[in-house]
Amino acid sequence: MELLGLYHYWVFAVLLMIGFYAVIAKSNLIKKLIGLSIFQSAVFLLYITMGKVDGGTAPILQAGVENPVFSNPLPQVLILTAIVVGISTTALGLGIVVRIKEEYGSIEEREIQEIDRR
Amino acid sequence: MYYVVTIATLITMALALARALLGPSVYDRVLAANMFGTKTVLLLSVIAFLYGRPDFLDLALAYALINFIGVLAVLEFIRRRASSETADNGTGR
Amino acid sequence: MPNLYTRIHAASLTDTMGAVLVIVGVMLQAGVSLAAIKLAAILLFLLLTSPTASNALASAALLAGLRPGDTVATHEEQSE
Amino acid sequence: MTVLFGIFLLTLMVITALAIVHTRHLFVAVILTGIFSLLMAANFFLLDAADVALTEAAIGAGISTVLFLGALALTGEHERASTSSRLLALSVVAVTTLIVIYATFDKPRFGDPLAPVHQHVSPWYLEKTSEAIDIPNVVTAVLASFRGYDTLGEVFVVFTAGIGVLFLFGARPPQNPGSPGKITAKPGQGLRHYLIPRIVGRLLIPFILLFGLYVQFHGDYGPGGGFQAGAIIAAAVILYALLEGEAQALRVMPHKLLIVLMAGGALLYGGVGVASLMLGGNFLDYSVLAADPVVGQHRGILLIEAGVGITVTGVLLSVFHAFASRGKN
Repeated sequence: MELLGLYHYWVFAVLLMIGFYAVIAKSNLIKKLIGLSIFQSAVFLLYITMGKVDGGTAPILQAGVENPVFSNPLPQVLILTAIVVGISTTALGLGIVVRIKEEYGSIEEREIQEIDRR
Repeated sequence: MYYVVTIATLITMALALARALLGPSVYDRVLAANMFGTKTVLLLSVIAFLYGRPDFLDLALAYALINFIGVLAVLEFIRRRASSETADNGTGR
Repeated sequence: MPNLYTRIHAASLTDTMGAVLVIVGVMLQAGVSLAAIKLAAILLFLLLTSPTASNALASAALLAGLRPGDTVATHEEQSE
Repeated sequence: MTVLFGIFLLTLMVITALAIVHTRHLFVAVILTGIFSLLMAANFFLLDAADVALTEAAIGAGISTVLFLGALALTGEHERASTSSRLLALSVVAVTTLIVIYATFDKPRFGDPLAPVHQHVSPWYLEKTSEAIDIPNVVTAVLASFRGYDTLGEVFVVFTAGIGVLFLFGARPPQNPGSPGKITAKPGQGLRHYLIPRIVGRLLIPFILLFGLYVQFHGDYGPGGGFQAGAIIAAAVILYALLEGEAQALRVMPHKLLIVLMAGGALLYGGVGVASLMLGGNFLDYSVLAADPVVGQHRGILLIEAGVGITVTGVLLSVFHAFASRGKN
């Protein structure tokens, strides 16, 4: 049970590295962006996991409940805004990829580098 | 009792995920994703009761309303691709 | 299941019948409350959207040239 | 028991992520990303983060799929076989994974109420919210009032990203330098000929808009707030654009209006800060906005959440139209 308590963190590590692998090993720029968003989700998961308290409930006060235990609201606030910022920055990245496609005719990193060398 | 429903829904989700991973065609995966969305709605509504916070049904409602946009986007994507292909054929390429 | 269209049939069964059963079950637990109304809304929207999504998906597949008669759907391989 | 559910969902998530990275068909990867986002939202919900799950629902279910598909339509959906040194990358990743996992052994056990995270400011937030702000949703209180600067920064980041996309697509595509008027002159048909999706979709749009407004203004009491509402309202308009074609959607909400929305929301947020300065308080200290500090807080939160919602709607819609109208010529 002691080890099961760390499972969430392990999943965080594995997801982080799956995303990282896509960023460094894949040549396709869109695939890199998808990897980046997996990476991002892993970080979100870490924060939210840290905010959880045993037997707690979501930090929305209820009338008529005696001595409620709440999970930590602070990581939730940080991640809530980060999700929206994440989609905006992903959109910006996709915009850059589309422009690269228009200028170079390719979104494969390798081919773009070859064109640049010429 | 909620536990049984949750477990059943989780198993259905796992089966849908299996279809999404196996394919074979793209549309099978879209189908699985759509089914997965419905199952998530059910899972969220059951868990809201499991946690004793039925005010969180808003989440399930959000999914029930929004899920559908993804499939329509796929339809539009394929329609656009198909029409650009026929346009290419029309110009003799 | 030989191809996509038969699988759509199976999936839409769980999408509608399954959803009705689960949501009605939870509604009975909720009793007459705001939650029951929200559940009714969820059920209504699910019953509207899931069949429509199945329909949209089937027409997308048909548009992309996936014929109902094909026993092995190899469209993905073809397009590569 | 719910911990076991969480573990099951997390395992499914890892499998999905592996499949996303493995597939060479980008279209499939985008669909699987949708499933990944659903799993993520379910997990957030299990971890007591209802607000975050709602945000993930609003963003991940519709908008992110739509944006990725829009980009795929412009770039092509197949990935070349990668020839780069996969072994090197794999070994780097494996070593790093092991190091991170080793580091997790020092972390407090999952759900430990005595973990350092829960000792610093959070108890203070939970304690003071009912007293100083008097709204039930502590997340909204922290987001909008206690950490208002932070959120202001985030709103400006979203705004800047939106401007960035508009700048990038401001240049004409190099191969056919047509005038911008031509793009809207050839209207996208959308899904007009698909009767069933169209009718059901049109039926749903008012409900989605209504739900978006509900999330916006109910954010003080339940899960919700400006970020989620902005995404939901943007999703409704995107649905309209998918059904009726972009040209029609742009006629309803023209580009100029979207830009005004983008800037107006951010200005409204900043304006509330300046107004509180003028009234003798600190920047973004809403207590001075009314005679009673608690009423002032309510008023301030309402205004800045509205600002956030307006900006998010404007940015997401501008970005969507930028991608969608690009493929027309």
